[in-house]
This record gives sequence, structure tokens and C-alpha cells, in this order.
Amino acid sequence: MGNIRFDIIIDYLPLFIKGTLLTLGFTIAGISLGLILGLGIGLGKMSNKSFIRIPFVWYINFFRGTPFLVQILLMHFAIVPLFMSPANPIVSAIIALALNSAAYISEIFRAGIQSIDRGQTEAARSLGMTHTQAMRHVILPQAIKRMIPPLGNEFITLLKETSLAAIIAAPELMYWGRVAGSQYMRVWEPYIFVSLIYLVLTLSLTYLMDKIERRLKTE
Amino acid sequence: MGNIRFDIIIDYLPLFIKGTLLTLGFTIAGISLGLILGLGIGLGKMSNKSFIRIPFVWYINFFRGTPFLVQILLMHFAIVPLFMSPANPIVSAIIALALNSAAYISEIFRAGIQSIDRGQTEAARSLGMTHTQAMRHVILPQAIKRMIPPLGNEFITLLKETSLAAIIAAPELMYWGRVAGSQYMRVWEPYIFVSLIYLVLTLSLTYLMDKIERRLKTE
Amino acid sequence: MISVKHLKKSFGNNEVLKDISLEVKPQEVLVVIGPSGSGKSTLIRCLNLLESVSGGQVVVTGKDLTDKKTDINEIRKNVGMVFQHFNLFPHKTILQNITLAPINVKGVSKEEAEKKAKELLAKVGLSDKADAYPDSLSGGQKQRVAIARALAMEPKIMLFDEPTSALDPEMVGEVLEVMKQLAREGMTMVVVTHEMGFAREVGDRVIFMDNGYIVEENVPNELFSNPQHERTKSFLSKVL
Amino acid sequence: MISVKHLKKSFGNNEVLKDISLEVKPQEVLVVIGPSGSGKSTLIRCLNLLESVSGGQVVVTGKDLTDKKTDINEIRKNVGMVFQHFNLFPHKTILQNITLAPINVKGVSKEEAEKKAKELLAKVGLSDKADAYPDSLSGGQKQRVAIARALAMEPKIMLFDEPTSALDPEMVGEVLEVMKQLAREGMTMVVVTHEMGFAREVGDRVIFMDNGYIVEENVPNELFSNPQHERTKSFLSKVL
Amino acid sequence: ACGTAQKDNNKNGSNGNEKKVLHVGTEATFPPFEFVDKGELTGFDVELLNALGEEAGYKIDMKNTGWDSMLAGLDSKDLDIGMSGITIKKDRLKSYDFSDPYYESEGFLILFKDNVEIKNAEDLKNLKVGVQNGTTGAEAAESVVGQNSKNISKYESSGLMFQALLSGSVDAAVTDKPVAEEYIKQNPDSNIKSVEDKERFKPEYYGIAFQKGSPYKEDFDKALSTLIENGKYTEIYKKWFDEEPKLDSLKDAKTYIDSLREEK
Ligand SMILES: Nc1ncnc2c1ncn2[C@@H]1O[C@H](COP(=O)(O)OP(=O)(O)OP(=O)(O)O)[C@@H](O)[C@H]1O
Ligand SMILES: Nc1ncnc2c1ncn2[C@@H]1O[C@H](COP(=O)(O)OP(=O)(O)OP(=O)(O)O)[C@@H](O)[C@H]1O
Ligand SMILES: [Mg+2]
Ligand SMILES: [Mg+2]
Repeated sequence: MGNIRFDIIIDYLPLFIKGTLLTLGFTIAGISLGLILGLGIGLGKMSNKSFIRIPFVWYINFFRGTPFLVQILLMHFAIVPLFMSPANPIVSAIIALALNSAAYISEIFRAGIQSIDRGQTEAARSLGMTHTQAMRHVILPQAIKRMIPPLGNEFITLLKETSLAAIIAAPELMYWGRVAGSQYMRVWEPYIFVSLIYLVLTLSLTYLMDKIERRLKTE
Repeated sequence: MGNIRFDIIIDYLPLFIKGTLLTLGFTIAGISLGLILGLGIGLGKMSNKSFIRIPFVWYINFFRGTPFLVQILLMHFAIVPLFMSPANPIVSAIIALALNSAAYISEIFRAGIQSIDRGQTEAARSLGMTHTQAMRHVILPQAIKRMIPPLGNEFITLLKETSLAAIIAAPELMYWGRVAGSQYMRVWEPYIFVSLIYLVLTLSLTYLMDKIERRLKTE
Repeated sequence: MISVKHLKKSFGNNEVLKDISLEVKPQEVLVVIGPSGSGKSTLIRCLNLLESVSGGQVVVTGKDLTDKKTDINEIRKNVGMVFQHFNLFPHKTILQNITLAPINVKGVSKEEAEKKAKELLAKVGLSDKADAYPDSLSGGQKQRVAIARALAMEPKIMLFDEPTSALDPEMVGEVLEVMKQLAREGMTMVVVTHEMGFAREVGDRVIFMDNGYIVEENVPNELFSNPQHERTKSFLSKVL
Repeated sequence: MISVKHLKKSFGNNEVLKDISLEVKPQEVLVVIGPSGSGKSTLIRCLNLLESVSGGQVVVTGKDLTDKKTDINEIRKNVGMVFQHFNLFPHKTILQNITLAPINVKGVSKEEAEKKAKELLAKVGLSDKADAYPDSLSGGQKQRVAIARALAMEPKIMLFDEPTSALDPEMVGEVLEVMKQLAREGMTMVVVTHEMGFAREVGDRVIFMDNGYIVEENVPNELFSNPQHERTKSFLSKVL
Repeated sequence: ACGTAQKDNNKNGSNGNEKKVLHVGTEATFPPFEFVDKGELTGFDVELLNALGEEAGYKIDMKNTGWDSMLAGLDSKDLDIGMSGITIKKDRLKSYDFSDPYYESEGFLILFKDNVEIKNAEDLKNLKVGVQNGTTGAEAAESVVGQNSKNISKYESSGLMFQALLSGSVDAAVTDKPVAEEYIKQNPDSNIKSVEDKERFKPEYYGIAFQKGSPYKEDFDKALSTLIENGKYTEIYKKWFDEEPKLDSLKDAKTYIDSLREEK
């Protein structure tokens, strides 16, 4: 690896910090929108009418079955330009992250809901609640607790996926890592530093999720 | 997107096919080695001696907490050259994939083992079996069944992750997509074609896993 | 109150209820006994449409459940159900468990629902547990809360599906006591149970089910001391 | 056979067993009763070290379990255990359930283990189920297999922890019948149960536990008809 | 894209400045042609394009979009120009129009560590060679080793290519002379040797990419010849490459490129 050139990191520090903030922004926006969309998609996929279910099944197949790299390119060059010109890479990245994470989150929702004992629905329904009331007051509040651990994992995955937004030149953390690397034609210093930042971010996130999980458990 | 130029795809078809085979090879090698390593790491992380547990915890933290892109670079440019010169990108990619998937698989193992009712261990132990015998004859065979669905997901994730091996010029599917793209200066044809191949691969894999799951259930 | 005629119920190819007919009059307590898998739970669950009916007719409080126009939720308000495994809502306090349906289904005000809930908790002897969560209660306490929760909707009929068989023996008594009191107050009840003492003491009629049919039906003392059918005799010899 | 002296057991700060002493002689059947949470399961689990002991001494078949040098697996071969929830191995056939430990722990040959297993299955009345999987059995059948599985190790002592309380009432009899036969054949047994009829018929001695102590100990008829302590009286009044 | 251009027009119009804004994409991982210096886009291509724009009467808005985005941006008409040290090639002429060549890449360097011996390009045969994907260096190396040969490894950036050389993944790297010189300048202690082979490696030419039938091509071709005439081109060239440009061969190349255009 040769000598480490700290000057590269010092030079780029302000930009790395800016990039980290955008990375965090991407992650938070992606998961927030993904949660909303994912709930809808998850419920759609649980429908017992197949003409409702099938589009959702294919949505999930597509987003889970193709590399995120391709999804983000498609979004930026084909979809977003339809309503925004020129397409802003930050907007495209957020939409791609949200749609992608929604596919995963919908599966988490579905698993969470299906993990709740059938007796809970039956008790709610036998008290005269409608399906919607039972979902809202009885099933979802319990399902959400069980979804915290898999959602935490999805959160971390998403955080790392944001790094692919560099490909459409959204100036997040990895983008600055690549830029710094090519200015000095050095791979190590920027990549290792950038990956340390990712590590700190993911570990903090893990810690945070653990805490939330523990609090929910004792509640 | 303009007109579609099928000639690009036809030109590169033999290379795409070669790339697909390597992608599949990467996936299979990664998951096979990952399974073996993951079992060890999972058991290590469940140890009640903290000096055994902590290295495994950090192993998992590192591989889950940093982008795979960085892991594969480190492997190819820093680790593999220590014992292989010149470093072969295929070897580096397989090692990186195996170590990375081992981190995820170890968590799947752990969850699978812990999901088996404590009564099973107690029954085995009270019959005089040692811890190892109980694991081998009673716990693992049951845990493995429960691990099929999450392992299927990991399999698909890994399949998509192999695309990052392009960065160290391992000639898998995505590598040829990029090479074709830059020869003709066209983005769409190679990327969309390549992502269709990924989609076919992941869907076949999903179908296969579903079948295995169903067979195990009726057994 | 309840009139079942030629009720049939299948799960796939498995016909679980085969031509069941019965009547329950107001204020009557009907006890259902029978071996495991005979269809007792399925029968009782058909009475509030937790299972859809495959054939025949079920009329509850004057409304035909098999008629598609019938509003199921309307009927369920009149029919309380108590399950073997309590099915309390673990994320809500005892008080919230009891008030949830009255507030959301009946539109009762929160104050009124809580007042009523506290009366019911007093009735089942658990006034001090209003703010506890289900997990901190014993099995017997949970089942008494489940009864209070069902009563909060002021049902005309109560269905019980083996309400005591998941309980430690010590706790069976306290739940049966609450049920006996309900019966004394004139509640119409259908009870699936293995507690023959309870059947004798409170039941107006007992039906013995086997393999999807009602094999025998009688007043409790007659049925227990003088069973007519072979299957009833062999069953009673094992459980008494 | 078993000698327990001043046994103490805590989970964290929660002292569950407080100074328990008892003796079980060869061929004796000891029945343990008591309310939920009194420590019955914990006590019986200390006898084959499924729970580690916090204090006192436990000697089983002449070996001190609290001595670190004692080989636990050696002792467990002599002590069979039957659980409330059967804990059969769902991925193995009935025959494999029974032969697994003899083959792997004792090193018995497969043929010999299977021969022995078939004898035991005949004994518990399930010869036709050798190749079935546990999931296809009723609760009573599962528990009889569990007993056969424990017996396959040819233990000197059998421990039962509420072997019938997860069963449908119809099936309780068939399991108790197997246990009675075992007792008649002279097996040393410790049985936690709520089946007072069984205790009366087969038990040589009954101990009543409450809150981590042995409150009362006597021959069954004496203890049931003439309990000395308040707590025993109130408990028996609820469950008899 | 047209919409944006108009919007920008209006903005400029209100300033009394009628210059049209052209959107340009680049992949800034190719120093000294284009790279990012502490957040600022710079390099030979960047300066030249700005000068060309000035001459032709356009305002240049250049962004580091990345290679893929540059191409897709051209296709979707979000971008008007792609400039990223792009080699003019027959295959590429099918997809885009190119300006007249603005740079002759005749000096390729073969780089290698001291454990191998390379005297000329022929020695590359049977060695593992690293190149940067899509560059003239890649073309040059492939002309010896064979297109998409299994001995060729194509890396996404020059940094990765050099790293592969240092760590021994490849025995040699082939790249444009200025890129190699820049690397040696940046990493003086890397023990890398180099060799030139003007015989074997045919020169390649860089061009500016436009959409097919783009109206701007003609303006930029005209501006380029003006800058070459008036010495501005030479000034920029010397600043970045520290030597005199060979203007004559650049002019000759025009006919070579035109012949490529005919061939398609
Ligand atoms: N949802 C279902 N899907 C398929 N089969 C079912 C379903 N519910 C019940 N059955 C089957 O219907 C039959 C009758 O079941 P049911 O629960 O009514 O019996 P039960 O008399 O209540 O028995 P138990 O005393 O064990 O509760 C059984 O064979 C059971 O397997
Ligand atoms: N593994 C454990 N960790 C912590 N506390 C435990 C554990 N096992 C049992 N306890 C506690 O020890 C006490 C006695 O439990 P034990 O299971 O021995 O009671 P029991 O008499 O068998 O009751 P039951 O009739 O309900 O089976 C209870 O308060 C229980 O909560
Ligand atoms: Mg039932
Ligand atoms: Mg117990």
C-alpha cells in the first residue's frame, strides 16, 4: 500500500463531511418514503384478489431481482426526465432508493403482519371490528415491534446502497471518495477513509436500533 | 433512449454468456464457502466466553458495516497479493464474496439455531448427548430448514453483489456490460440487457428456493 | 336466539361438520362436549362467522348469517366470544383491551367506556389490574379479562371455546365462577368444555359431538349418568 | 437413589428453591404437587442438572452432582426425563427418536437399538407408529413415545414434569396407564403432576411445594384427606 | 433539455447577454485532461472547452456527471456535449457525432515494475496488461494483445489501474503519456519504469461528442481551428503538458477521421 498520504484526506475533509451529510439525508429520505410505500405494497401483495396482487409481486421481483446500479441509472435517465428537466441527481437518487427499499420493506411488513397470531385478528373481528380497524388497532401496532430488527438491517443496507448514487454524480460520500482518488491517482487513502466513515455510521445505526429494540421490549 | 442497437448485444453475446457463467460461479463459490465459514462464525458469536465472541462480533461488524466495494478492493490489492503474485481477480473476488456472505450467513445460522425451541436441546441433553451431539443430530437439522428462506435472500443479494467484482476487472457479467458500453459509448443496450440477465437469474433462483422450501415443508 | 339447520362445513375436501341442527333458547346454557377434532370449535366459530358456512342455515338473534346481505359486524356486536388462549391484545393495558371495541365499534365515549370497563373488572374481581398489561397476569386472570372484554360490547349471546383448558388447575375455578355468575344472570351461552362438573351444575342441555355429527343430546344428568350411544359411553369413561 | 440436601437455586436475584431436602429410595414413586411457580419444575430439573444448582447437595445414584468432577452425561444416562411438551425430535421418525441416543451416546449397534425400540413401542402400545413422524401423532401418542425414548437409555430413575397437562382430557388416561405400569415394574420415579387420582393410586409419597419450600410431605391418602397446613388445604380445595 | 436551455436563455437575456448555455458532461477521473481539484472541476479538456465556448459564443456549464451519465444525458438531450478525453472510433461514430480531433494521443507509455522486462510493445504479448476502460490506452494495448483478450484487464479509473500494477495484479499498464507522467509526478517513489513504442502504437485522436446531427458541431469545429490559428490552443496545451503541440499532424488527422466517417 506504500506510504499513507494524509494530505489527501485533509484536503478533502470538508467535502467528505458534506458528502456524509448527503449520504445520511439519502438514507433517511429513502427509508421514510420506503416505509410509506412499503406498507402499501405489502398490503397489496397480501390481497387475495390476484389482479391486485400480481402487479405488486412484479414490482418486488423487479426491484429485488436487478442490481441497484441499473435501477438508479434507469431512474435518472429515463423516469425522472419525464417530469423534471434536467433531472436532478439528488432527486433521482432519493426516488430510486425509496422505490428499492419499499420492495424490501414491503416484505418485512408482510412477514411482520403474518407473524402475529391469528387469534389476535379473530379476537378483534369477533368484537365487531372491521378488517381495517383490526389492522390499525391490533395487528399493526404489534407487527411494527417485530419489524424493528429487520428494518434495522434494511436501514444499514440502504445506507451502503446510497454509495451507488455516485454513479449519477450525486455528491455523496462515495462520490467524493472517487473524486479524491482520481485527482491524486491513489486508491487507498480516500477509499479507506470513506469506508471508515461508513463503518462509524452503520455501527451507530446498529447501536441505535439495539436501543430502540430494547426499549420496545421492556415497554 | 433513442433507437435500440441490437448489434451491440449480438456482438457481445458470447462475452455476456461467459460473464454470466462467471457470475454464477462467483455466486455458487461465494455461498458455498460462506456457508462453511458462516457456520463457524455463527457458533463463535454464540460462545459465552467473551474473548472468543468479540473477534467474531467485529468480523461481522466490519463486513456488514462497510460497502462491499471497499472490501473487494482491499482484498484484491492488499490481502491476496500477500500470498499470490500476481493476484488473480477471480480468486480475490471469490474470497471477498465468501468472507462477506459469511458475515450475513453467520447471523442467519445464529437466528436459525436460536429459533429452535429450548426444549429440543433439553430433551437431547437429558438423554445424555453432549452439546456437540445435540447440535449435530437435533438442533442443526431443524435449524437448517428454517434457514432456507433467509439463505435464499442472501443468495440473491450475493448474486447481485458479484457485479461489483467488475471494479477489479474480474470478467463477470457486469464487467462485460461496462466494456461493451464504453466501446460503443452506449449505456442502455448493455445495461438493460445485463440487468435482464440478472433478473432471469434471480427469478430462477427464487423459484428454485421456493421449490426447495416447499419440499422441505412436506417432508 | 340461535337456530342452526343442516349446517355443513368443509375445509377443502375435509368435511368437518356434517348436517348439524340445533336450537338455543334465550337464557339457555348449552354445553358442547366431544373428542378432539370432532368439530366443536368449528361449530362454535360458525355461530359468529369466524368460519364461513359451507351449507345449511344459521340464524342468530333473528338474522340469517348465510344471507350475504347480513352485516357480519352488526351480528358480532351481539355475540361475544371467549377463546381457549385468551387472545388479549398484549400491547394494550387491561382497561384499553376492554374499551377498544366499545369506543371504535360502538362509538361510545372514552369516559363512558372506561366507567363500564371498571364495573366489569369489578365483576370479574380484577379492579386492581386496570392499568396492568396482559403479560403480567396469570392465565386465570387473563381469561377473566377476556370475558370482561366480550361483555363490554353488551352481547346477547356468549360463546366459550374451552375457556379453561389452557389454565393451571388452580385457576380453573375462578374462571368457572365468573361463568356461573353470568349464567345465573340469564346470559345465553354456548360453552365448549371438558369440565363436566360445570356442565352438570350450569348446563341446561349438553350435546355430544363426534366426527362432525351431534351424536347425543340431553340434559346433563341424563347424558352423564345414562349415555345412550357407544361412542358417548367410551368418551365419558375416559374423561370422567 | 436420590438424596437432596439444602438445595438452593436462584435465577439472578430470584430465589426459586430455598433449602429443599428430600430422599427418594429405589423403586419409590415420589409425587410433587404445588401451585404454579412454586418451583416444582426447577426442582426436578436440578435432579439431572438441566438447571445448575446454586447451593446445597444433590446426590443421584451415588454420585454428587454438585461436584465439578462428576460427568454429567454419565449421570443423565441413568436418569430419564419426560417433559410437559414432549419435545420429540420432529425431523426424525418415531423409531429414530428412540434409537438416536442409544446409538450415539451408548454406542449400541443400530440393529440392537431398533430391536429394543420396537419392544418399547409395543410396551407403550404404538408398534404401528415406528415409521411415522411425530407431527402425525396425537398428544397422548407423542407423550408415550417420549416415555419410550427415555426408557431406551435404560435409566435407573425416571423424572416426569407434568406429563399429562398439555393433553386433551381423553388422552390423559393412556399416558397415566403407561406410567402406572412402569411403577408396577419397580421403576424409581419422581412425578410432578396435577392428577390427584394418579398420585393416590401410584404415589408412595407426595410432597406439596409452595414458594420454593417443601410445605408438607406425607403418604398420598393422608395428605389429600388430612392436610396439615393452611396453604395445602387451600390448594387442594381448588384442584380436587 | 431544450426547455432548460431556453430558461437559461431568458435569464441571460435579462442580463442583456444573449449567450446560450450548453450543458456538458464529463467523467472527471482522467487527469490531467479532467479531474476534480478539491471540489473544482479542472484539466486540459475543461480549459480548452471553455475557450472554445467563448470563441463560438456559448456559455459552458460543465459538470462531473460520470461516464455513464454523460452518455445517457446526451441521449436524453439533458446534455449538449460530452467531453472526457473521448477517443474517436468507428464504433462510436455510429452513436455520436464528433468534433474535429483536438488532441493527438500518440505517446503511449507502457509502465511496468522492475521485475519484468519490456523493451517494446511486442513484449506485452503473453503478459497481463491493465488499462483504463474506454481509453485510447486500452485500444492501443488491445491492438497488440487482442481485443477483449483474457490477458487484458479494464479498470474503471486510472487510480485502480495503477493500483493493480503496484500490487502485481497486472504486469504492465498502457496509458496515454500525460496520464502516466501525471502519475509518476504524483507518486515519485513508486519504482515504476516506462517505455514508449511509437512504431507499434498508432496515434489516436480525442474528440468532443455531440448528439447525432447536433447544430453545435460546426461552431465548435470552426472555433477549434481559430484557436489553433491564433495560438490560444498552444497556450493551453503548454500549460498542461509542458511541451509544444504538433499542430500539423492534428490537421492531418482530420482527413483520417473523415475517412472513418465514410467507412461506417
Ligand atoms: N382452518 C382449518 N383448516 C383446515 N382444517 C381445519 C381448520 N380448522 C379445523 N380444521 C380441522 O377440522 C377438524 C375439527 O376441528 P375442530 O377444531 O373444530 O375440533 P375440536 O372439536 O374443536 O377439537 P379440539 O378439542 O382439539 O379443539 C379437525 O380435523 C381439524 O384438523
Ligand atoms: N430460566 C429461568 N429464568 C428465570 N426465572 C425462571 C426460570 N425458570 C423458572 N423461573 C422462575 O422460577 C419460578 C419457579 O418456576 P418453576 O417453573 O419451577 O415453577 P413450577 O412450580 O414448575 O410452575 P408450573 O406449575 O407453572 O410449571 C417462577 O417464578 C419462574 O418465573
Ligand atoms: Mg377446539
Ligand atoms: Mg413447571
